[in-house]
Amino acid sequence: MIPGVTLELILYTTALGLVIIGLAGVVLSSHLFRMVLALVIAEAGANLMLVLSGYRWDAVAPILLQRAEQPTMVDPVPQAMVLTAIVIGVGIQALAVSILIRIRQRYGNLKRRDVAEKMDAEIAASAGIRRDISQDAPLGERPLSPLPAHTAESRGGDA
Amino acid sequence: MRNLTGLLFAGGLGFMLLAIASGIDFGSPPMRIGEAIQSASPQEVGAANIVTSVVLGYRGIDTLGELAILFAAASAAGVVLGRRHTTTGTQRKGGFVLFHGGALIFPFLLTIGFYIIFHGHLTPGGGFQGGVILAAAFFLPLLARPGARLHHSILSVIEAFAGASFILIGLAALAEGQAFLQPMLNQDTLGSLISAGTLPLLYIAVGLKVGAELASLLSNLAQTESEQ
Amino acid sequence: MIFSLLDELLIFSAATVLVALILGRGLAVGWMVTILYGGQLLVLLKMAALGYGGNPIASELSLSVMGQDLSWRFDALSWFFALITLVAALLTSWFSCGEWERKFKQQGGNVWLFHLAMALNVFTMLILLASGDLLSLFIGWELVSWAGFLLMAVAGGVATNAAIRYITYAVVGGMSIFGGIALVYAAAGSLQYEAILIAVEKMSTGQLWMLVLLFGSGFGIKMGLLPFHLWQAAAYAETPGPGSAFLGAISSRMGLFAILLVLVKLFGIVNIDSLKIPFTLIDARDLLAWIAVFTIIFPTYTALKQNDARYLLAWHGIGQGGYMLLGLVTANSLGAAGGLLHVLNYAACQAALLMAVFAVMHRTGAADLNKLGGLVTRMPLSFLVLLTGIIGLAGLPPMNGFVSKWLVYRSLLEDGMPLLFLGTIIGTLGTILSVYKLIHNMFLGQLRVEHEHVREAPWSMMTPMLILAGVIFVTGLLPGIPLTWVAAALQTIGLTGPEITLGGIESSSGSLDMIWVIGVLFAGFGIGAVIFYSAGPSKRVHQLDNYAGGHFLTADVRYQYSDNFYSGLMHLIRGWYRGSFQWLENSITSLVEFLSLGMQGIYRRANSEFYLLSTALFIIAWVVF
Amino acid sequence: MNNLVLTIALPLLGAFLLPVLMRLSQAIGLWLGPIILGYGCWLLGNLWFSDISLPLSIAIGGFDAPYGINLYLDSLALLFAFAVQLLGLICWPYALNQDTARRQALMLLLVASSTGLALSGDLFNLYVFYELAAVATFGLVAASTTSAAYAATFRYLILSGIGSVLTLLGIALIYSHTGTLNLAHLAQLAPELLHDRLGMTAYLLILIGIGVKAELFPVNAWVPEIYATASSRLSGFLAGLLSKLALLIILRLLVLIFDQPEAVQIVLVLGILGVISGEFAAWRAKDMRRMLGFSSIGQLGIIFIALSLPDERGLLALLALSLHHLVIKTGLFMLADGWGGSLERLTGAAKRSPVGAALFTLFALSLVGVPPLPGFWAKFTLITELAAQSEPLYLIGLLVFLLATVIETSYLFRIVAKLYSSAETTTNQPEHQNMPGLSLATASLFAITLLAATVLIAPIGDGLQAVAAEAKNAELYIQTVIPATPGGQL
Amino acid sequence: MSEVELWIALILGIMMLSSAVLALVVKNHLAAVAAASVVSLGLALLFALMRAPDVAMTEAAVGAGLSSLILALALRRLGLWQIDSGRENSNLLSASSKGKDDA
Repeated sequence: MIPGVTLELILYTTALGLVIIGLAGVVLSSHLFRMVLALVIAEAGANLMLVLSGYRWDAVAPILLQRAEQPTMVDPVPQAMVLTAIVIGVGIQALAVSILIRIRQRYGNLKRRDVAEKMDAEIAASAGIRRDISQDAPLGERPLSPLPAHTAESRGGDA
Repeated sequence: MRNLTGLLFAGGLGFMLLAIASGIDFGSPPMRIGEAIQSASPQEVGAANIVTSVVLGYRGIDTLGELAILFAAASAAGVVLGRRHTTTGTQRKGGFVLFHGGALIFPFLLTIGFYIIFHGHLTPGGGFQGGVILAAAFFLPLLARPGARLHHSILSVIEAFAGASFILIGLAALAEGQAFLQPMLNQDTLGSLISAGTLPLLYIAVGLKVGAELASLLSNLAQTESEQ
Repeated sequence: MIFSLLDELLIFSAATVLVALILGRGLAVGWMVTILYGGQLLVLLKMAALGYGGNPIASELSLSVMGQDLSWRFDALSWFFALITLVAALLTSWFSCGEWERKFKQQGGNVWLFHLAMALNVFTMLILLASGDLLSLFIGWELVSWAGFLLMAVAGGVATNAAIRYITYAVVGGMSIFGGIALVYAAAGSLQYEAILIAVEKMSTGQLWMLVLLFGSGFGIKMGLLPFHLWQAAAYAETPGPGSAFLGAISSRMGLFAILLVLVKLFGIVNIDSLKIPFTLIDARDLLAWIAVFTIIFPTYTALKQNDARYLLAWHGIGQGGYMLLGLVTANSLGAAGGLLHVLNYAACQAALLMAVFAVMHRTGAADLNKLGGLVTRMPLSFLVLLTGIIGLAGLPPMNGFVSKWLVYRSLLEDGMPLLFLGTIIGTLGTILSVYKLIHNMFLGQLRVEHEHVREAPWSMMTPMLILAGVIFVTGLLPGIPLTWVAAALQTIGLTGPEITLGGIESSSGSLDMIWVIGVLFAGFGIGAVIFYSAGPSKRVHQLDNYAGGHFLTADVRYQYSDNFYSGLMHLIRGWYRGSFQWLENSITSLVEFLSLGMQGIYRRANSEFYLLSTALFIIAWVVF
Repeated sequence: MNNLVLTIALPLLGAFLLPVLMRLSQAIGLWLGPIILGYGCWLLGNLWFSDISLPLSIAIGGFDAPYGINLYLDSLALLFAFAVQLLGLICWPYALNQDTARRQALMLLLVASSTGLALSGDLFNLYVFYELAAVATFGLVAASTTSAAYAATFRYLILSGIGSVLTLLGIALIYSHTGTLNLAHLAQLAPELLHDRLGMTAYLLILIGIGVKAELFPVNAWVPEIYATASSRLSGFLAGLLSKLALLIILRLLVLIFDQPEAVQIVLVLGILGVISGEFAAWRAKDMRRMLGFSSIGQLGIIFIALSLPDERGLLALLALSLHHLVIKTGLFMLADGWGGSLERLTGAAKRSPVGAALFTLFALSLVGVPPLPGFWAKFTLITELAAQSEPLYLIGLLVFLLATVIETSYLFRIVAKLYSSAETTTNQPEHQNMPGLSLATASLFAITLLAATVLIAPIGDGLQAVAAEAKNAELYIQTVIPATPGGQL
Repeated sequence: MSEVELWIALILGIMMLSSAVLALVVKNHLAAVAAASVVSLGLALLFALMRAPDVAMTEAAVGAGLSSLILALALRRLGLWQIDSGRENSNLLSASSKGKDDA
């Protein structure tokens, strides 16, 4: 084995690698379903990291046996936390895909950009913002609006 | 361009995190509370599986929160997907193996699930793992016979009372003048099935809750009717 | 708890607000409110000792909020400003009673809201004037700003736009003051005047500069000092009649009051004098003086261009503020007295003028100078009031404006500041030209057909106007009376006033006695009249007996020389009207719009996770390196 | 004082049982939630006036901190916990439709988790409650059942999911370095173990993760779309309270564990950016809900600036600003119930709903900080404190804050002017402007609170000062939670 | 720790990382789900290696089993269920490719 490469190094590289791949995946995917997958992968990485934080290389699993002498055990607390985290993760994932199903039904596809645009359009439409005016067009009324023509005339320019 | 920047950024972040994490002494954690729990747990909680005593004892409210999250996710999925009691015609009938295998495997899964739940305080496994298996047990027939449907009302009653009983067990301790979720009943012999006080009860509640929650989630996903 | 006189005044004022609020929908609310203003004025007069150097009167009310002590008290300066405020409120409210109200209601105006806004303005101004520390000053300041906003917005429509513009400027000013207060608090650890006076001694030049700039621009915005003057004309002009007269008379002067209190009293003219602008010969005080002079010149000449009587007067009012500031920053006895006296004189003139304009508007429905003319035969009393007002405003004897402007000129000459003096002379020239335009286009020349049957303004409007005209004349004849108050007020901010006689001032370098001046003037008029009437009968012709340019016009074609008034002069000075301030304002607005577009762009990007990633990267990189 | 835990346990219990109860008897089901929340209010309100000496620490399950999870109750936590229960009651989803049971259950979960966020003294437990709040929020937003709501929820879910991964990573880093999760225990260990690059990294990861909910600048892109699609009551709860609770976590971290200047500076910089981005974006917003969303980003930015102030008065400013924003924003969102659409449509709306317009004006005035209203005092405390700092970055913060106020005035009063404008537009669609009576009544409640606070500002100010002093006292926190070992190591 | 454990961890780590990448770049959604479940399975094995049997069981049941089931069900509902590598264009590296509808 290559010197310097320890089990811990492999493990935390794997953990961080998973998180980063997941993160990059979320940022880069153009398809919403892949974003869910990426999130799942990132969560896996975080879970690994958490277990790793309680891991001892010289210890056994934290289960008491009817023996006189108890050997050293790994830290049980992170394991309990990871149990929680895993279940949380799957709950969120299930919710995410159910929302995806609805989005797919309503918008017809799951392209990230497309969905964002359609959502924007729908929000604008439901707010009653006229579509013929794009979001980028000036509001037409400024807070310091120039006075209407008849007064502007008499007010004149100023020095 | 965006792809490249994203990759670069992610890579940079990963590199920095790696560099920083290399400062940690992995493999020999400080275990400030871990060791204390290990030594105190047999007396305080009495479960052979220390993870269980942490999950249900020391960090019991985390578990409660987690059950609530599952419940929230299932409810939210229910809100999103709507609960349709009709089956969809689009699903193909499951294959022969799935159909009969499912029928065969159902009691088997049920047994395993409950076994894991009941032994949660002794051996690895417990409410979560057992609950998932229970969910699978109830879901398999659905996959095998698309026409079948889960009894949602029964499921939701289980869901409700399993969750409620977890809290009620906790509240019972409160009513006794102890702290919320404080383990009660006597602990008995470490390592025997009837031991660790209320912990097995809690795990049963967890198992049923997780099972019911996941089953309803799965069936929701499987039975959603297309709106189009 | 025993109420002090100040408490009585404030309670009275608050009660006025309540009456306007609760009974405002009923009949004759105007009269009720007017009487209540009169009551407030009476209470104020009970405090008259203040005007002659009496001890300050404190309010029993004091609060401590979040470690800040708040207190209120009245001294001679406050009393002087409060007197002007309440007289203006009383007369303008009187003006609004009866006929004006009725017509306002007919045109869809909300009389209830109008009276409420007026009462609120008066109340908040009194609170501001009564402030006993910097924090209560700021509270009063903001209240006045927002009450002013309410009054300006009452009319709706164009007025709302003007009001929004005003409040934007006012909040900019308010925030600038707020920032200044924060810095003062950081330096002094308290906002009590005593603590600040001590802290100012220890401040570095940089700090002092910062504070002078922050407070100066903050208060200056309310005064309409030069780069910040754009909001004022439209906001005042579009306010409903009496409100416009009230705001025009006193509102901006709250800025002057605050400048006096903070820049002069707290920071001290000496300290401000010591703030040199690097690489130039001028210091902060010169800067203020020059700003004052330009504030006199530019808006006055802008006023010259206006064709709407209200706008003309409103623009004009901005310019007059410059005289007051100029007089006060000279800070010698004559100049300071002149500047402060001008507050009163100007208030009287401006209120009288605006009332006269609104009286004409009430009868004719027009404020456009090109659509008026010849009304002297129909509304002679209004003409008289307007005439009194413009003589006062232009600074000519025998009216009060002469006294205050004379004092300011005199102080400039004495201090050896010929350039500033020249500036004021140019300004005065513009004033004379523009007020002449006003009176000519409204009252002189030919009467228009549609105005044949116009009657004199109703007495409910005429009486306050005549009272004001009387005030203008009396304070011109006997400037000693207000000058005594002015001297007492100056003492409270650490300046000394001149020697005062009933008819003017006594000074080693040259005295002024208005009784003599006016005596000589009227003697001159008498001689003129004798000559006029002894020269034999003059021939009267009908007003429509036109003869122009060698052509006989038929009687139905009116020849009214008002359109493109002063065209020659305008042509000459056109180059100066580049609208650069307007341009500045527009470009700031565009900048905000541009930025806001960009910021919305950030939030509308499809990929929000990217932000998360990059932030994580950058801030962790920041930690690592 | 063990029954404090009821404020978390009972809503959870109610949520679990609600779907079944609702099927048994709708009447019982409909009353269950409000009764539970009312009881929570009563319990916490009683605590406030009782003679129990705060702060106190409650060990859950009888396992003393730092081994078990504890609830830490000081005045600050009590204040927020009470606000959660009360606001939960006020923003309760009364509307009946086919999902009533689920929505009410989710709301109960949201309240339970928010209370937990206010009270919990354990890092991982906070994370669990945070996730619960997130999931409940997703469900409630998605309950609007519009397509846009689904899309917005999904985007929020992913962003928040990534945030939780980072938070979890941060927690793992902290745990691997210290071996504990209890905040008080961490506070004891922090000077020795966490004031280094690693601790800082962990803090930043948690900050970004939690920041998603707290509307921290670059991770708040969900805000406008969620507030535009969720129901107004929910938006009010989220903007008004949940963001503050996330902030509270960051506050606890800063006070107890990461009291280093760098930790605070990041918050300051992001806060400043948040103010700029939020207020400028709001300036051009064309519909009420998104305007409120952007404005809430700006306000939270200001609160983050206050969070970065090092001393007690800074915390006072933070508290005052938070509570003020809570009242105002929730009130404004209530008004958005009727006026949620395009701003153009609001022209002349004051005629149809004079009370609504008056309330809007009042809220706007206080938001801008017009003196006698409480907003002024909050802002005053903030700026005097900002000016007192020697660090130039704080002066930039001051400047940005003042600028933001101007912009805020500009856009808010443009709307006020529109409300009172007499001109009718052609695009006018009056059916969108019928203000629901319930929302109006709720908004009036907030307005009354605001006015009462205006009158009672002096005692409130003193009370908040005491709360701030208590919350700023890290030593007190440690002593309360781990009394056995005064200042020593475990 | 033994040499064997090290090798196992190394192989598992490489496998997990590569299937994680695969899950994001592969064109077929079903294959992506499968790759993701490989990650979970590897994780479960790693947990077992790290003396965390509870976590390992949970991860195997929840991560590898349930989660894959959910995703697979979702794929059906989303109409992305395709056994053969189709003409899907929705993966990581095709962000800028011709925008075919993915339905």
